Amino acid sequence: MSESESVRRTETIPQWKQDEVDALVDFIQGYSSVGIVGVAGIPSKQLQNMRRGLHGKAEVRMSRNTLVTRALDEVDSGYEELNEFIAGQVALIGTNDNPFGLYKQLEESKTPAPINAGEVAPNDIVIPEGDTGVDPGPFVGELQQIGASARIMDGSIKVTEDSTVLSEGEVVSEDLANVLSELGIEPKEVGLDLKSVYSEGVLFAPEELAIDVDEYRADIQSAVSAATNLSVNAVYPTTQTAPTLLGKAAGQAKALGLHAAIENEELMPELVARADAQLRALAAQIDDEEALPEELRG
Amino acid sequence: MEYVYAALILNETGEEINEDNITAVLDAAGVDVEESRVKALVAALEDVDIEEAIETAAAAPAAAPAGGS
Amino acid sequence: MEYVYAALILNETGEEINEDNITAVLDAAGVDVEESRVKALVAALEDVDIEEAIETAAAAPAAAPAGGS
Amino acid sequence: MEYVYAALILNETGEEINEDNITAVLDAAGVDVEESRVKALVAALEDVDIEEAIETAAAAPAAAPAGGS
Amino acid sequence: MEYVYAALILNETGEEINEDNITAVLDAAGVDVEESRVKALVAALEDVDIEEAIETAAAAPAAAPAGGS
Amino acid sequence: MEYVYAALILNETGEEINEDNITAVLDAAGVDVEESRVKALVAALEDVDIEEAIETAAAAPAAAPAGGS
Amino acid sequence: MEYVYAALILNETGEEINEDNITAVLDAAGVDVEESRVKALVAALEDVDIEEAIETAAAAPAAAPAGGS
Repeated sequence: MSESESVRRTETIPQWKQDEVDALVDFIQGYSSVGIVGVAGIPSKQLQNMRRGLHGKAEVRMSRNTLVTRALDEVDSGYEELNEFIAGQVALIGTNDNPFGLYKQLEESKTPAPINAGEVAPNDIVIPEGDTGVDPGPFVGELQQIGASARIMDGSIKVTEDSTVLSEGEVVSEDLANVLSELGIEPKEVGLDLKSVYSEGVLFAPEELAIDVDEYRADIQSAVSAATNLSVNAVYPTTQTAPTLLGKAAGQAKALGLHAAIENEELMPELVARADAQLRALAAQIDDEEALPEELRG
Repeated sequence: MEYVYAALILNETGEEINEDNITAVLDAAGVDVEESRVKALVAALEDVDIEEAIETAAAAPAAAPAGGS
Repeated sequence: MEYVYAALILNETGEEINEDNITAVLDAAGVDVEESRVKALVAALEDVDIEEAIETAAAAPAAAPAGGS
Repeated sequence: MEYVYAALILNETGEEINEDNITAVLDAAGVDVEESRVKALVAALEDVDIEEAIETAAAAPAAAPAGGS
Repeated sequence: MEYVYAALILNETGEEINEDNITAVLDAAGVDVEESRVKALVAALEDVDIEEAIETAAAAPAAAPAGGS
Repeated sequence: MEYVYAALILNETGEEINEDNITAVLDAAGVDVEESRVKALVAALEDVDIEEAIETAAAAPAAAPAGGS
Repeated sequence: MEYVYAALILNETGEEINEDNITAVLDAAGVDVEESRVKALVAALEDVDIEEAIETAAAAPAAAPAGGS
């Protein structure tokens, strides 16, 4: 019976399923970028808010995974590559926005959430140094039990240093979940979790979509420095570099004037000052005070 | 670095820094444009205050350009 | 500065820095290209080792005060 | 740099920094003057406060010149 | 400073820094040239390595802030 | 620099800083005195308050980098 | 101070820094020369590298004037 069902599935499927697949195909073809997002663990109200927040920029489409797979296969032309990311609670997301921009937006929309016993830590869980605000009691022991350095000080329980109580990838114990809950620590980030995006012929992994804005800022600065240096060194004046070139030329003239002791009004005060400085520098090398006038004696 | 230079040209001329414009500039320079790099640049620059970055750089040209790729 | 950036793009891509190429890049960026500025740029860069010029910090007196404060 | 020096001479004498005057100064020095570079310089200097640019520079190098004779 | 700039132009073009040449440059710039100042300039520059002197200027701005604590 | 030193000696002794006196000092030191440089020196010092120049210099280089923002 | 300046002039001109020469320079400047000071100066300078001492002043005028009281 299961065999006949699977045969039937590949050949003919109920009309409502075919309609849903057609709708999904329309959805996939309606956007320049289509991705798979994980929606596991997102309370439905939060999910609704997120969908609303994306309105006008991206659309989330939930369906049965089997139908999504079928739709992706039907569209073909590369989209079927997304199939390998379809597992568990996932949804399609479509946008005409830049996929990098989509990733950024989804990351920003993530919110912290408590972690439950039995879940895997998505990152190192740290209990920060400080006053817990909890009155002295058995909680000190609970903290110490899970590996935090804690003691009673000034009438309340304090964590004496940042304590990593669980490493990324480890499973959260009942005790730890309780302590975190007591402290109000929410180590998870909940939100639409972008697993992959297919955009105009290219499949992107999330790590490819995570852009380091600081790096780009630094690149801009390097580019500006390069252009400034080239403009000045090649003496191609631009509005931005003309003052530097003028300053450089004036500095050269001054350096030459001082070096050659050219007697003119502009340089004279500095030449006089230089002569004075040289005099003092020489005087400083003279040990015999008899050889020096009073004002130069050390 | 050519992608960043292209963005800076557009910034100077007041043209929008979008995918089409950057691609056009790079095309004209004979660059074999990678669409994904253009997209990443455009998305990244959305969060960069370009004028500020330029001014910071201009104020300290003594700092030689970092090893740009 | 857009003219300089255009030259830098060409330098990165290995294309010749000549009037046609610079004009093409600037055109693509929507610049109202001034022929004389293009000519001047090409002339200024003629005998310049661009890589070296890029890396040599411009003696920028404007920068000095910034550093000293 | 000769083009910039020429502009600075005109600035000192109070003559207008225009193409004709810069060309005249450079001509007199035996420079094979390139019109485009003159134009580019004049254009770049249009909105620049020359006195200020010089003073900023003057403030800095005052300390440096080594090896005076 | 116009006399010094005139000398710098001649230095760049490779022309001899003599009274005639300096006078010609300054004349072209509309300067009311004082012969004795020209003479003094030429004399002052006689044994000077101009390139070397100029380089001390380039080194300057970097040094200045360090000194000014 | 010997011309400047000569002027400063006269300044110290309270003698007038004129062409004759400077020439006399330099002559005594075996300098092949150039009249034009002496003239230029005297002219240049005319409006300079030597004491002030020395004192300003003492104060200035420290202040300069900070001031020129 | 004038004694030391006299030594600096002789140093520049390449003349020997001896009692006769210093006395001659100072005489010419109208100084009422004290023989013992001249002797002391000449003796003291015997072991000093004048060029080096002068260069330290040129390299760091910021520091030098500040120190000199």
